[in-house]
Amino acid sequence: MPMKTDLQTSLQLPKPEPLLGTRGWALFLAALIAVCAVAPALNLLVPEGSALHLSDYLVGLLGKFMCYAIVALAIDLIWGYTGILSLGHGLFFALGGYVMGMYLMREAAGPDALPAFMGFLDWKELPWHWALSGSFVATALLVLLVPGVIGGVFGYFAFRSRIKGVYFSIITQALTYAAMLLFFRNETGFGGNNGFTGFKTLLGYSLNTQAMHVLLFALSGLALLGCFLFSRWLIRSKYGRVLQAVRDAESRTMFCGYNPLPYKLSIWIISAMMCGLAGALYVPQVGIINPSEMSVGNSIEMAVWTAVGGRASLVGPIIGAFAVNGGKSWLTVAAPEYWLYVLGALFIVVTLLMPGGLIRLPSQIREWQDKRRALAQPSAPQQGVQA
Amino acid sequence: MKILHKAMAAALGLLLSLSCHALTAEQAFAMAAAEDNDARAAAINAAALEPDEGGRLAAYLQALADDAVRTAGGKAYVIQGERTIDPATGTAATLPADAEEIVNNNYLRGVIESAQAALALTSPDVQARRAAAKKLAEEPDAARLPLIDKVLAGEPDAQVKAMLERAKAASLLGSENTAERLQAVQQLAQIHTPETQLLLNQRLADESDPAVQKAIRSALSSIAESLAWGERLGAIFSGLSLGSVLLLAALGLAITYGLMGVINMAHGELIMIGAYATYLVQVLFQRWLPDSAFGWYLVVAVPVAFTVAALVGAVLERGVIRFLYGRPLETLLATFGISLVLQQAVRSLFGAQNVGVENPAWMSGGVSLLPNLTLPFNRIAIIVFAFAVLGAVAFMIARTRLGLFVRGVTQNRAMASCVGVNTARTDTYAFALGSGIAGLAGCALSQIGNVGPDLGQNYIVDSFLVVVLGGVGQLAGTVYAALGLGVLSKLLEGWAGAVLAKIAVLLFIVVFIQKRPQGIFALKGRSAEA
Amino acid sequence: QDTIKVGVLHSLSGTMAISETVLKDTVLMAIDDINAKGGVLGKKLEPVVVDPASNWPLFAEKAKQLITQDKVAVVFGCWTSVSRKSVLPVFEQNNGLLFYPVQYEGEELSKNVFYTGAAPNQQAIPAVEYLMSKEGGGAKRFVLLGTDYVYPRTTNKILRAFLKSKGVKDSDIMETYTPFGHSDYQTIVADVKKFSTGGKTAVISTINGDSNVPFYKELGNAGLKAKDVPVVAFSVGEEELRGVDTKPLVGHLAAWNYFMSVKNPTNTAFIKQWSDYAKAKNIAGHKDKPLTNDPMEATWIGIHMWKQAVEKAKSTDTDKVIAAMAGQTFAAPDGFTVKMDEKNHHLHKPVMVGEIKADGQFNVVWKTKGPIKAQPWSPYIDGNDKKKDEPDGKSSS
Amino acid sequence: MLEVHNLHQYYGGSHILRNVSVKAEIGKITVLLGRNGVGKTTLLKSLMGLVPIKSGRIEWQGHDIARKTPYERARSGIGYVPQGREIFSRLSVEDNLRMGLSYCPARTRIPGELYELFPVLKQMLHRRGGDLSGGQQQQLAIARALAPRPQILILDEPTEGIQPSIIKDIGRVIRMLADRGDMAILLCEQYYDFAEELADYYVVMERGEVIAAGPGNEMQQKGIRKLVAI
Amino acid sequence: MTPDLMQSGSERLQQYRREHPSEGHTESGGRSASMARPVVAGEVDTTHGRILYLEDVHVSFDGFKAINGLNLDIAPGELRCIIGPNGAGKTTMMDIITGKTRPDRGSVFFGSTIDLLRYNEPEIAAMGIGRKFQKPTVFEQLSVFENLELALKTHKGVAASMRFALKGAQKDRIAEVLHTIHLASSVNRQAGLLSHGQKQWLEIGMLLVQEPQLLLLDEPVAGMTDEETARTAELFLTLKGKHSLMVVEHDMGFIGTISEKVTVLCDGTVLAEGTLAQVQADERVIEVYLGR
Ligand SMILES: Nc1ncnc2c1ncn2[C@@H]1O[C@H](COP(=O)(O)OP(=O)(O)OP(=O)(O)O)[C@@H](O)[C@H]1O
Ligand SMILES: Nc1ncnc2c1ncn2[C@@H]1O[C@H](COP(=O)(O)OP(=O)(O)OP(=O)(O)O)[C@@H](O)[C@H]1O
Ligand SMILES: NC(N)=O
Ligand SMILES: [Mg+2]
Ligand SMILES: [Mg+2]
Repeated sequence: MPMKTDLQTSLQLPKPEPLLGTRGWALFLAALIAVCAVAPALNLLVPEGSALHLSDYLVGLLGKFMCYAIVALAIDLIWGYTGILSLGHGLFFALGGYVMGMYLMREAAGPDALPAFMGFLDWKELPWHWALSGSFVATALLVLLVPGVIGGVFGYFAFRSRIKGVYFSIITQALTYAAMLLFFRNETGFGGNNGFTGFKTLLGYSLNTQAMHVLLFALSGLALLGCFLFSRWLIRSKYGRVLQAVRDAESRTMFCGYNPLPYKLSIWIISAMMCGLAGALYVPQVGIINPSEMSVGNSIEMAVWTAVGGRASLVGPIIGAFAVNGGKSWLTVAAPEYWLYVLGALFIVVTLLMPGGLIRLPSQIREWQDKRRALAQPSAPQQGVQA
Repeated sequence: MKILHKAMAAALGLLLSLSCHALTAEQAFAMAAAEDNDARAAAINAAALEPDEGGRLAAYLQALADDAVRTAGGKAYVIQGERTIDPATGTAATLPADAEEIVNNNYLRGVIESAQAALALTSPDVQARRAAAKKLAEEPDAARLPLIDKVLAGEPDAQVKAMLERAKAASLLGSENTAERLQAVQQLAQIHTPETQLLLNQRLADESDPAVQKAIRSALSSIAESLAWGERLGAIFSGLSLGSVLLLAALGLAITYGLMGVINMAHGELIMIGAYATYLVQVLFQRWLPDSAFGWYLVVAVPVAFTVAALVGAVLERGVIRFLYGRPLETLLATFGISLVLQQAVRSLFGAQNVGVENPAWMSGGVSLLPNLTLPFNRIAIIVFAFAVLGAVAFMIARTRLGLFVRGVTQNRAMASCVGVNTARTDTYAFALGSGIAGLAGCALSQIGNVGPDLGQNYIVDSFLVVVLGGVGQLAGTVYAALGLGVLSKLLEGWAGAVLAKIAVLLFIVVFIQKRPQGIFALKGRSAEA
Repeated sequence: QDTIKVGVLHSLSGTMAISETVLKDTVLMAIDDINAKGGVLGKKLEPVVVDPASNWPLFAEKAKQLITQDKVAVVFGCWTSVSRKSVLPVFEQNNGLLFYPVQYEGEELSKNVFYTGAAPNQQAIPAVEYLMSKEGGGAKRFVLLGTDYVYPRTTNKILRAFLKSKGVKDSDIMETYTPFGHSDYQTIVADVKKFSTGGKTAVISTINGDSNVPFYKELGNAGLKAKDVPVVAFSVGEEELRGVDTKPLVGHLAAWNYFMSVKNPTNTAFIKQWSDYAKAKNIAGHKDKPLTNDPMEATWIGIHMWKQAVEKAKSTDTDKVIAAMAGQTFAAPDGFTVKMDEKNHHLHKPVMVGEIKADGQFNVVWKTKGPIKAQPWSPYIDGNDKKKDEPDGKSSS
Repeated sequence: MLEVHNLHQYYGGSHILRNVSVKAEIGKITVLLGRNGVGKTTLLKSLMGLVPIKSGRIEWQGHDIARKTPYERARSGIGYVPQGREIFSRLSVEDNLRMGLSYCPARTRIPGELYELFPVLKQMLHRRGGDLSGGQQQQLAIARALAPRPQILILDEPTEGIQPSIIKDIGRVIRMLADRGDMAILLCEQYYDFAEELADYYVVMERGEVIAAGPGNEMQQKGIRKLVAI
Repeated sequence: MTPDLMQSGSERLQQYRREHPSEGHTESGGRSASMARPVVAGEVDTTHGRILYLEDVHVSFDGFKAINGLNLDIAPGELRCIIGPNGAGKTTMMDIITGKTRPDRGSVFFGSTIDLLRYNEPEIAAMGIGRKFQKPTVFEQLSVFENLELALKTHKGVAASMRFALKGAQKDRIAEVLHTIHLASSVNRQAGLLSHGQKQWLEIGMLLVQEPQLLLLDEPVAGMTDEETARTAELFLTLKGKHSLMVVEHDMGFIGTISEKVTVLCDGTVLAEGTLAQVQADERVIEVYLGR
């Protein structure tokens, strides 16, 4: 028995990972400063002609991308770490957007008037589902709650019935498709196909000022960094490992005493809420929310951002969202007739050659070099089985 | 009103001037170009009251219907291919350079057709008389009563007679005489067709006499009752038809996805390729082969659509998909990329707009089972085609070695190879087959829908829903799911409208999967987990 | 700066590419034409083409890019109303200039937009009046059939009010919508058939692009003849009929402000120019079978009027051009000299009703005597009487 | 005859097989022994071509097959019973056996003797492979490999999970197959007694290397049991 | 409960009490079964001398009777060996106990108060029934250490796992188990890269840290060398007493070293029961299972 204790002390159990390493914190801080100080300064203080000036257009574009990045992160939590592919996250994004849009419409209409499209429908008073749209505080809460509750109800039943794999993916698709058709209808009360546009102010401040644009940009950046940190905290905890266990061997997890339902449901709701937040930040920046955000193709594209960046890594999806959308923005101008070829080819190439996504490209190259080196000198002593 | 009077007067004048009962040049001109369309109509109707000497009037009416008439300098000309003919004399004429085309609208076309029918009543051909009598029964005109009476007196054919009685009753619906109207209603009440419904409803709108009103109402309700069956059957038929479309669209996916596990987002584009292949075959037929051959273009298009789509599928499998086996979610990504590329490729090659695919003649029209139930040939053809393809696929999967190998390979690729199956080739064949079937679906869908770069996008969601609802890898499930969804959609659409029906169907699927998380035909037991 | 940049904002991919691609080509053709004749203010026009990919937020992003990054003088673009709504704030905030070439539901006026397509009173209402006339068949019952989105819903709302004012009862109106991309019209056509037994019926279709082919094919299947139940469509033109076997559809109608079949020298030249251009540029589809349609004509009018306005203003400055646009006239391929209204940013356009011919072209069976003024605020919608027939903020310039 | 010369194999960067040389003669049973994780399965997989080798030669009937695909190897008469059974779980037992016959002419019947050997398979002919019990699956895996009458049978721990009476039967079958003289047998086994009883030759592996080899009748005297145990 | 089950149960309880005089942890320790006594939800009540009993359990798959009137009970601290031909229903029986398969009829109790048929897999696992599968199943993407950490006996709820941090004692426990299963040198290796036998060990290790009251082990030594088999036997013998074990094996040597009582299952029902020697002598057992 004493021998055992000896062994124990000699055994190096892995230490829990820190939330972020020193380098990680440094980078995080740099990103924080870039988003909150540098970018606003470059936009507001540097004169327009200067080479360092960050144009309004770019501020808007990057702000939008950061919202997309939050979505990609949210999908990564549920797909990359929990193995549940949602083809309906566009719904949660749109719900967050619609909640925010309702608030902005109310502001644009003024305190006593109805949003313009309602007058057109001959509605004389606000329908019940608009009840809370006048309050910013309520809106801020609903932005998270609506996607959370709808996702929660759907998720509860789906996970309880142990719907898995593509069955789950396909019904999320059906759900968002159904929601899209519902929102298309004028009677549903969300502006039909046109959705909401023509926003004017946010909390009384005009949406059309440079300062507001920068503010929304910085808020999106903060939200993204916050979501990142939160995700990192989740994934690093045992909770995160249980999620991965559920992904890899759900039944084994159950025999270890974990009930997968609350795990899946909680991460699903968290993911839905993150999407809602992203949608809410997105809408005032792009100035429109309409049902096509719930289209099936949109949701698939969102999953593609995550996959291109690299699943089951937190930085990957952010890179993916920026890369795909940046590429799209650039190519639709640079090669309007051919950009789909390039984008399509990108997706194919990434899957074929970079199974780990963009984020794992460096390590993939390293591995490949290692392998070549190892194969080049088979006689060299190797660590063998211990590896 | 004024115009009408003037037209009447003109027609009357014409009538008076007609001493010999043959088409005159003036008459012909008036029929083609008068002051206004009412005048033209009056001229046409007037001409049709006279017996047609030498069939010249009939020929002229046909030319009018065919838009083959030109006018110049107060004269009408008929264009016959290269030649120009004087309608009054039937002799050749030269077309003045400033000749104008004659345009008929729906109203005039109706007038011309009625006139033709009236003329045909005296035709020696009994079939033509029957058709004409039917036409007159559908479009009653009190002015033709004397003509009908005259023909009735001498008509030997019972069917024509019955039709004419009907036409007479229909014409009498508008009579001044209440008793006559009542009798007409009673007579029409025997005829359970939608056309009668229309006549009675129209009369009802103007009718003031309560007795006649009551008679019309009871006639209408008895007709509606007897037509109800046709409606029900029609709804079921449309459900089956939609189901067979879904089935066709999903069958290829049942192989590439259901069996092979490739989440094939490019499936829709393979359907599209099949449709474009059909279009190309059609164009080739139109361009290089005589018109008479056109009816057969589908016979060529079916194998061509299959082959082209299968080849594209084989290339995709060899080039991309084979590197992704065992990574099903990655196939989603890659095939999504492929679908973007294929769509844009079609835009580059054929343009972004739709291309036209025509049904061969044998596919237009339908069989009339009940007065209000006509089953269109193209729908029937698609149902038959879908089941033929289904049969072939089922046979392939369950009975052939390739089918066995495909199932084996997709379950355990490494082991299949260890027992000697050439997995690479099996995969290629299987994917090509699934793609080819998608191509067949495209060929069929081109007959009922549009052919454009987006074609595939419209079917991809439904295809996946069908395959998944049926149970992945379960061909029988796919069939049940397709037909079930088809019929359910159509029944719901009947009372909730298309939009709500679609929403309801989608939600139904969401709920249904809760009850059966692995689809209709779920695998049970241990083997499902492996 | 020796060129004037012109933005082209039409979807070249995604669902709307079917309709919009050809408008991009029309703009490019017009630019070639103008440049060949010496350009504008002595400068060549330089097109900046982008692809907003049928994605509405992307429309806004691209619009912003065109205005703020590429600094284009004017943008020709958009088809769907939602895309226009999406870019509208961008144009207003950055004081850009948009020419919108498609018939739409009205209910909008912006200082920064010129609407060269039809307002409801320039298309929908005259068409329905025609259907109610004896010539048009004397319809007593109406089926309002559309894709479920704002343009059909609004148009039908206006039409319902209009029909009511003509004494048509609610029970004689059937209103039905289908989802986007709907491709199975069996039930609906059967319903229409049943409805039509109740009296002389006409169908007013605001079905959007893609669904038209299956709809018309089903009409053909069901044997619903134009003579019995005419269908008048507001979104079906020559281009949409390209994909349809029109033989069973002969006699069904469409209402527009222009048809390719209109005979006049301007149109002949326009068609010829387009055919030559399509051949020269190898434009798929059109190089073999060149077709023109109403939105193309509206695009063509728009860009030429803009050119005239710039020349009048001697500047591409937005406010100056807007001012100069008022009252501009142009000899349009529709055979009339159309005029930009002095106030409401809409064109005065002739209205035509055409019947489909076997060759996919239209017979014009009815048309207005001359161009009529647009009513963007339809009088059939409550409260519109109080709205100004002029965009806000214009007086400031 | 199957001959392996100087085989090296890697998983990623780690060297799993080091200079392994093994022989399996027709008509003889060669037993491969070694503790967990020494690389036995890896070696057999290399022979089947399921994992690529870095260097070395694999000669089968005088031809180097090291670059051939698994199915080519199977078709050249190599039968393989993998560790973990690898049944086609959603195929019926019958179809599993037909898969085994994949490269035989299409009409080839499933040899009746298989059912004599493993009667349970006959009972379960139409049940899905994946529904069978562990031991039943193992029997199916062996039967599947035997179906096309291979010239060499490679077995990776075939007795795992099998009831004693059938282990005895399998032992008898293996002996019988070898004694028929037209089949080589390469048997990887943890069950020492079973292995010793059958071995014509033995090979012991340790850490990816062959550390002992020789004729089966010397196993006891060379203390192979110890070698494997330490 | 059938009378003979009751009889055997009380006998066993008596024996248990003799062997573990101090361990009567329920207040009602010596009292008879019929006396009223509060039932604590979720707590295993072993006062009747059985930790698990199955009574008249039936399962059929598409008409095939896999389990056919099975009766079985196991005492606290007992190590029970189950043998039986392939397809006898051993694994299916474990599936039923752990909630994976629902029996068509019959009752399955954990202790005397917990009706297992009313719970699902995670609940049953959390109550203290651990299982090792016939085919080793571990979390292949996670490291050996993480596998053990997940299996560790702790609160398994969402909130708890978010806040979870490994305590010293738990670390020691994991380290100890790592040595026991000979994977100390592979703590950071991904479990999927282990060899078959190593996975077997890891799965046993996961069971150990889970500290279940009842361990169900489906062919734990399959694919192990003789030496390892011996080690496993040793391990099980040390577990016996503290835990109850149900071991399914085909390795008679292994059974011989660990067994006290052996149950032979055949065609879904108990064919014979007794010491190994007894059942090995049973003609029917030789016939269907051991062979001649
Ligand atoms: N895919 C893989 N990638 C990396 N290493 C692997 C892989 N598969 C196996 N190994 C490692 O290679 C070594 C040899 O494994 P192998 O499966 O050949 O052992 P074995 O001798 O068959 O053991 P056992 O008796 O347990 O079946 C082991 O250390 C194992 O961890
Ligand atoms: N889902 C199922 N469908 C059909 N038959 C099944 C199913 N599950 C188990 N069986 C059958 O039930 C019987 C019992 O199987 P079980 O796995 O319990 O046997 P076992 O005693 O564990 O055998 P082994 O010792 O070979 O592991 C077997 O004949 C098996 O084929
Ligand atoms: N404006 C339209 N037609 O959507
Ligand atoms: Mg092994
Ligand atoms: Mg078992």
